Amino acid sequence: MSIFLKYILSIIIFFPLLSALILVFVNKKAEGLLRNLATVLSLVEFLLSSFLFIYFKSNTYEFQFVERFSWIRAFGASYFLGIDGVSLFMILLTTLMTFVSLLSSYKYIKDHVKEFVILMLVLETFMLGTFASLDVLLFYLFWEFMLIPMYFIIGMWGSGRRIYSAVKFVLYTLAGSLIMLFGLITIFILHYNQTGNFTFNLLKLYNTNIPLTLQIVLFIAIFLGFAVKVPVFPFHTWLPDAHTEAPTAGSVILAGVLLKFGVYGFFRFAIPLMPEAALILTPIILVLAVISIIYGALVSIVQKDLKRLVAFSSVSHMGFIMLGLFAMTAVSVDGSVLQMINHGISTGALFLFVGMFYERRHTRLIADFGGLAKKAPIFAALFMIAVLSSVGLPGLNGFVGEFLILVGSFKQYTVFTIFATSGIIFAAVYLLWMFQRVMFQDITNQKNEDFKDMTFREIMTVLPLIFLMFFIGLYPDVFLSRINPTVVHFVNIIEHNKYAYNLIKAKMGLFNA
Amino acid sequence: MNINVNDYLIVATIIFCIGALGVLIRKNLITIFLSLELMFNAANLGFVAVSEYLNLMSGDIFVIFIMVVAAAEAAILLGIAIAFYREKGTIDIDKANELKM
Amino acid sequence: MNSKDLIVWLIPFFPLLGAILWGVFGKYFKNYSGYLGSIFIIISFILSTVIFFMVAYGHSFTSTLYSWIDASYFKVNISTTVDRLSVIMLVMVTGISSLVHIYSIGYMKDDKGFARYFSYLNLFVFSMIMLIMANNFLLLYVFWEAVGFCSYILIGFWYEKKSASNAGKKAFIVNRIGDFGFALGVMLIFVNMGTLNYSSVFSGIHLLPPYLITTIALLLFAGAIGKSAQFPLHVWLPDAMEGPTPVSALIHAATMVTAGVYLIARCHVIFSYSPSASNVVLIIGGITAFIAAFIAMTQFDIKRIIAYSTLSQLGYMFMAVGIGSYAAGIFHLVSHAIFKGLLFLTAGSVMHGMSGELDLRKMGGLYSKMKKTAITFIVGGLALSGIPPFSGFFSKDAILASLFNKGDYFFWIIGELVAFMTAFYIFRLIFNVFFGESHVDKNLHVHESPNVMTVPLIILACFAAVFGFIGMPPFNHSIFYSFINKDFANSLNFSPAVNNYPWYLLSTVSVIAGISGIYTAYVFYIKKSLDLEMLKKRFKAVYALSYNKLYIDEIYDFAIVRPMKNFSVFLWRVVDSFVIDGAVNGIAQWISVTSSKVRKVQNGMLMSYVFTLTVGVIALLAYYFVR
Amino acid sequence: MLDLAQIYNGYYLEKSLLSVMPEAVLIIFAFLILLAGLFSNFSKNSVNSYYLALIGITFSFLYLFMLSDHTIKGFYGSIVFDKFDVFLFTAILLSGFLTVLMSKNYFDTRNVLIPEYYSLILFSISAMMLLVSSINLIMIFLSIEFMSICAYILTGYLKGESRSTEAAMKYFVLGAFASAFLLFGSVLIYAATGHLGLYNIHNFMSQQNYKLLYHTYNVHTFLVIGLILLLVGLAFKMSLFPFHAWTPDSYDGAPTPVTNLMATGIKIAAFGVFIRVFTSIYNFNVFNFYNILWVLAILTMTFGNFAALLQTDLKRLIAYSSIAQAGYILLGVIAGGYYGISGTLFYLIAYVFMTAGAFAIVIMFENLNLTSVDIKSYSGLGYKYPLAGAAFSFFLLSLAGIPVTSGFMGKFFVFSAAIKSGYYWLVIIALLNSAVAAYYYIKIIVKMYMSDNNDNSEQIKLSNGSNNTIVNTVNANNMDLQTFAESGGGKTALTETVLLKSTTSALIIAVIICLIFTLILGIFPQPFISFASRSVTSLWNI
Repeated sequence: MSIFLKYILSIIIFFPLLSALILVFVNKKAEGLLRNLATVLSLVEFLLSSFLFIYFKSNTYEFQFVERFSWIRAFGASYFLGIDGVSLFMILLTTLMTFVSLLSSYKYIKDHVKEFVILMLVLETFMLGTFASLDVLLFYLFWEFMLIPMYFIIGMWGSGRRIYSAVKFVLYTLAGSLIMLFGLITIFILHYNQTGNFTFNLLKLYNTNIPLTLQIVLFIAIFLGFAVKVPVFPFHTWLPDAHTEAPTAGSVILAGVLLKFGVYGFFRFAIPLMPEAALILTPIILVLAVISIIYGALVSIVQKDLKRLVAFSSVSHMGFIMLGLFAMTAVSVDGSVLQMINHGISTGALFLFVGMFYERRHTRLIADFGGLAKKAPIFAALFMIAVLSSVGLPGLNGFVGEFLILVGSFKQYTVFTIFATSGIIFAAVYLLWMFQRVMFQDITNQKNEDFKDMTFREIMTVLPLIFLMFFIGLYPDVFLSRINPTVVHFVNIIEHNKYAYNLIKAKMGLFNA
Repeated sequence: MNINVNDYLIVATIIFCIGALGVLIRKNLITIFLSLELMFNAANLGFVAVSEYLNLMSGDIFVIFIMVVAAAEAAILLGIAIAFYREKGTIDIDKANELKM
Repeated sequence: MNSKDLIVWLIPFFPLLGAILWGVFGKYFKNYSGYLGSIFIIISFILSTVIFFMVAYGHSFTSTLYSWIDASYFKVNISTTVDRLSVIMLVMVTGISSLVHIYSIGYMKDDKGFARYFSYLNLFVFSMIMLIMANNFLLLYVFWEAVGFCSYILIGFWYEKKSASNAGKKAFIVNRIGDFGFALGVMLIFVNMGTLNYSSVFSGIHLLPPYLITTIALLLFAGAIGKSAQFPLHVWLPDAMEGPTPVSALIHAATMVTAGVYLIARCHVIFSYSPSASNVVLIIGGITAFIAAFIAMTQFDIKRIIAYSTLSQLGYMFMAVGIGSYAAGIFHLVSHAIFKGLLFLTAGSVMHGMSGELDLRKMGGLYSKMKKTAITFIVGGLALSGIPPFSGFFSKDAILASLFNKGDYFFWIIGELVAFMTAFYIFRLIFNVFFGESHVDKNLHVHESPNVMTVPLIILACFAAVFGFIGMPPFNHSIFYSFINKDFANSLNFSPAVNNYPWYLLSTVSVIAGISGIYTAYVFYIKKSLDLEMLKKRFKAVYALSYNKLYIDEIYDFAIVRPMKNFSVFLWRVVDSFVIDGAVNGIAQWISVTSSKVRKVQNGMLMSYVFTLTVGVIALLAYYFVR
Repeated sequence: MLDLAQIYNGYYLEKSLLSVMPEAVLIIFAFLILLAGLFSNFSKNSVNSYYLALIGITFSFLYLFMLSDHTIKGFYGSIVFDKFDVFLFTAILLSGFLTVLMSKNYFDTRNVLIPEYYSLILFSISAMMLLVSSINLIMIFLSIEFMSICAYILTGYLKGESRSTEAAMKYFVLGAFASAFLLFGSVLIYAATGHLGLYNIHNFMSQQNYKLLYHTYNVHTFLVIGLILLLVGLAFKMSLFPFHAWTPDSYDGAPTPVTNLMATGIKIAAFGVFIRVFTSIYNFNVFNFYNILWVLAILTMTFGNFAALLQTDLKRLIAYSSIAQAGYILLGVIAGGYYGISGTLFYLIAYVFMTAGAFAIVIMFENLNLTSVDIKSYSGLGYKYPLAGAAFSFFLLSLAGIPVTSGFMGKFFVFSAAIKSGYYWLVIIALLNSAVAAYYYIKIIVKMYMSDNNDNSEQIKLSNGSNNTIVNTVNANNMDLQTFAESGGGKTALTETVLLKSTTSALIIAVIICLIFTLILGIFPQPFISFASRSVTSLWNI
């Protein structure tokens, strides 16, 4: 047991890869077997990851389950893993979402099942690695390779302009992360110049002191990398295409996990590495965040395609999360970390439902639906719950996160917060309108007459998510109590740097400027 | 009048440039090779002059090597030229334009 | 957890249990969901009466269930406060909702969504109870939204009707607009007070600068405007009549819409410290009371008429709390809940008898056909138009009196005017429906509703008749006042009644107003001594204005909804697809064009290769020589 | 194993021989193959010479291994064998080995002289090694010519294929032209310094009073122009931008294994010698060559990528990409110093494996007659040959510099070196370049796995009903593919066996080797890095 706990992170990270290897040897004709095996393995993976939750010490911000081996001496890079309150839940989210999306794609994925499940599992490994690694080079390795399985998933099983979307997705993100790489390497070299030894150990790199102007340049470089992933307003255009064309599982993973990497990157790397720059650039970023909130909401009002609507809505939601993170108060950051989980769950669920619509009717246009509530009451009920959690109805998960974010950011950034809060109105507008047009009213389209209600498997797919929506909504303490110490520590670092920042500001005479 | 070493070098340079010009403007493969030979020999001249001036051996040695290499290259070129003639019926280099872009 | 807490938490527990049961296992319960649901509510009604007496003879207390959110310095508990204000509300809500539940059994008998209906209704009762019992602003906000959601699903209960689902959506969104303000108010309170608990907020509020208090008060009031459908956010309530009538009775007359008043009564401390905010409340109340009554006079849909009357009655209440006489406001709230609930239910029974007919031009002479309904309806009508000894008289009179005593004569006049109009439109309704010659088409068999529906009506009617006496004028010596006002003691009563006119004078005035209203209606619709058409012609503009509800919906559609849609389309089509994505694809385009140019370098001609090489050499040499 | 120490302490001649032992072995084997080729019963079976070649390379490896920890100067200081050589020899021999493996079945369908081919391969490999280990302008010139002459012949080796001949012709003329510049450059250097040995020149330049050599005019001018012309000569072999012109055409025309040899071996040799020359005689403050170099680097990588972007001929595409890669490699040289040079070396060896791997797959498909080297014909191959397809995509990703592959590690190493020496803009441009580059690598993957099937594929769907996988766009005129598609299209199990039958195990071995190394270099590069950095040290102890 003790050994198991000692290497639990590695086990969790590489178990999916192992399962993928196992699946390689299954005959590709045996699709049923492949599907079941993959699903079961991913479930096992989820159970494995739940050990983290059980043995996680919630009273400290220190990294836990740390593993450290020398990896590339020449660069001082090491195989350095460890998790804190934030990455814990990100990992759990990842394993859960992978399981769910594998379960969801029984009917959706018809050909090349073998390739599909293998790619999904490989993708899972790399996502987990990204969340767990505390070594910058290791992180970057996981981070960038992650694109490739996702690229294949979109490109091979996607619909419509799938290739355009896939290529756009890859190039967009690749460009961002290459610029980011520049920033990371530069910090690495700076640390070398200051201390005289190469290291990629994040915790060591934290106390590199970077001259302010360079810091700003580097922050912008790294910001580009993460902002594309989030995505923040002007860098979001890959998202609707990718989301829309990807298969259900792909969209679920994209919305559920991949978007979180941007925010996570800011939380773990960008801000702690360059606090002063972060503080100086905060206003700009907040403006972008608020624009994303309102812009995403407004645009989704007029969408005709269900999936596109959800995609744009997640632009809006991620805006909230960015706002919370960059307000940099304990409450708001708590909120945005919680909201990261919530968004994963709610939007993931929404994509699952959209997928079910698509499987039944092979269309995603809102206009083709209507009056389905009569035909499929269970479907309607569960879909409504998902919609409401995305709207941020109190009692469901969305509300807690959003409210924490807003109340946390209110003091420093009142105006931004007021604008952001108006987002909750728009959310109600576009989602409820969509829901009404899809579920309510009379059946206009004859094709919907034989619209099937949810099968047992489908219910099982969404049930964990629905449960979590209620659970987080009613008893978020389970999450907050574990997130909070980490966040408080994070905020303390920033606060501590605020003084430094003010000193610098005084020096630079920014006060009168 | 005494001829200085850099007069030799200037002459060599001129020959070299003539050779280069030849390669640039002529279209006949053989002529081009002759121009190349010219360039090589310009180098030879330079080496001989310098090693004579500094009375060292190394330059002269180099010259001999260059001559050998030039001979070898002549052989290769003729081979290529013949093959080229077989296929195109000419040795005009402008006819060689299958590989492009 | 002692017995007190247990009882307190059992009150919301039963409705919640019911909601879950009928919601999840509805198809197993079928009709039992109705009876069981009603029983659940009755239980919690009994429990709340118990609590009522506990508080009445004991003192108010709070009880905590568990810590809900605990994010560093932001801490919120799931806990209740039980004081005189909340117990009165509790009793009222649970009481009326149990009656409505019973009534619904009959009303919804052969609806296929029977179980679903009761699950929604129970859920609503639960949320309303929690809203009343909440002891901090966040919890209040949570259930504030929850009741809004319940009304959304109940209005849209018959979702196949486009109008119904539209109305539900409209209600939710308009409420959200109000809640937007409310949420900001809550945040403002938190960031300034560092807590959201009522007690600590109220005790500390006076330390804040006045402008902050006013801002907070106004933001909270924004929420109230949304929920209680005050002008300018009143547009959702008339449409909300698309829902089943019992729902209208319970949610859109008795309980939810009064939450706004409750909120202000609850936050009386804040409002009492900010005269300007209170004035805003007063003014909004006055406007709403007037325009609602004005519109109601010319409508033909009976439910809509009652809905508008609800608006104007709410306007009364806001006027009351606006001038700081919270007791009067709450008193009218309760009595209005009773008689308006009665009116809606009776209207429902009329509909039931007329198999869903709502237009009063197609009715008439129903008195003979449905006596119980008619009589109870008239009782309700009298109560509404403030004829003694019915409850409406006392409560409305309390408000008008305090308005006059405060010296707000203008609003007093408005009040009396509204009283007149109220009496007019309600009796216009009564006369048109129950008396005069019948316009009912022949092949429609009109029948009295079953007892399960009429009994609640009778009970309510009795209450409507007698309830008022606990507010026996002069109001501020009455039982009710002395009971409730303990809670408002800690409010800063700015300028108590300046002059104290004898109450009977004022009452006479308002009684006269009421009676004259009734008489006018009588003249118009029974004696027909005055030609309506001629009047309509003469006051064409006014009539049109009233008939078209002041064109407010149209204005909103033109000024807000359409521009927003167009702007969104612009953002999507132009900014997103054209500008941003255009830029992205443009770069790609540029690159590929450049590359197609660059490739030309490799043109396959040996000479040009030699040339490029030479150029390279020359360039390098040039760099050396030029440098 | 023979006692090296004794020989090492022995006479001068032996020492000199020892210093060229690996090359010597190769040359011996080359001659052996030629001689054996005279006997008809030997040359009937082409495989024999193939095995001989492999054995020769293995032996040379053996000698390399035995000498690996010695530093031997030979032939009057014109050849040196040191750690630096050890590394580059390894790389070159590997590329040679892979080339031989690839060549096995390539000429089955074409009538060419097999033994001569292999001996030429061996000759050119030995020439490359000589080039790397030569520290004297004469030696450099000779081995460059030796190498090039072999390359000319190999390029034109496909008799009766006009493309091949044309490639050889172009290559020859340009090559000779460039080496003329190299020669004249060395003339001027000679004139300026009076030396031909690199180390002598180094010493000469490091003493400041070399102006005294001539009274009449300024040596400085001679020296710099000489160095520039020398640079041109070397840049040609490294195919840096304005001197790249031969690369695409000769890569395209040459038989693919030879292309592989040119892309890997010659590039390594060129960069090896360039590093030697640069570190020894360019880094003096006579003239700031760094400016020239980084301009060249930017031009090279940008040109390479942009030209490759719309390329549809796979061989040309890889040719252009190799130009771009040269730009990245040059970055390391510019960064210079211990870190930069070892980065360059690491990149070089990574480059060998990924490029060779890609070529191996290309040849595989060529041998199957599945594909012309036109990208179109690659569509859907990912499904017909999952393993080959996966491997190919892996190599392409490595070339694109995606992590977990050697390509990323190499780029990372080089770029960090450049940043370390302060070339921020250079690195940013390089990064943007690799973002652009990603497009055309991904384009191939798109073709293989997810190209939209249009009308053509419809025909094929008709042609065999049993086709359950996506059969993608196939240019209908390509009869081979048509017939293939008809005979049991898409059934992977079957086609796998077809693949195994029609291509030899040799190619698969090559692919596997490349895969393993690309992966190891990508994940556990440490041993190779330390190998590289150990070998770099010997550059400076002159």
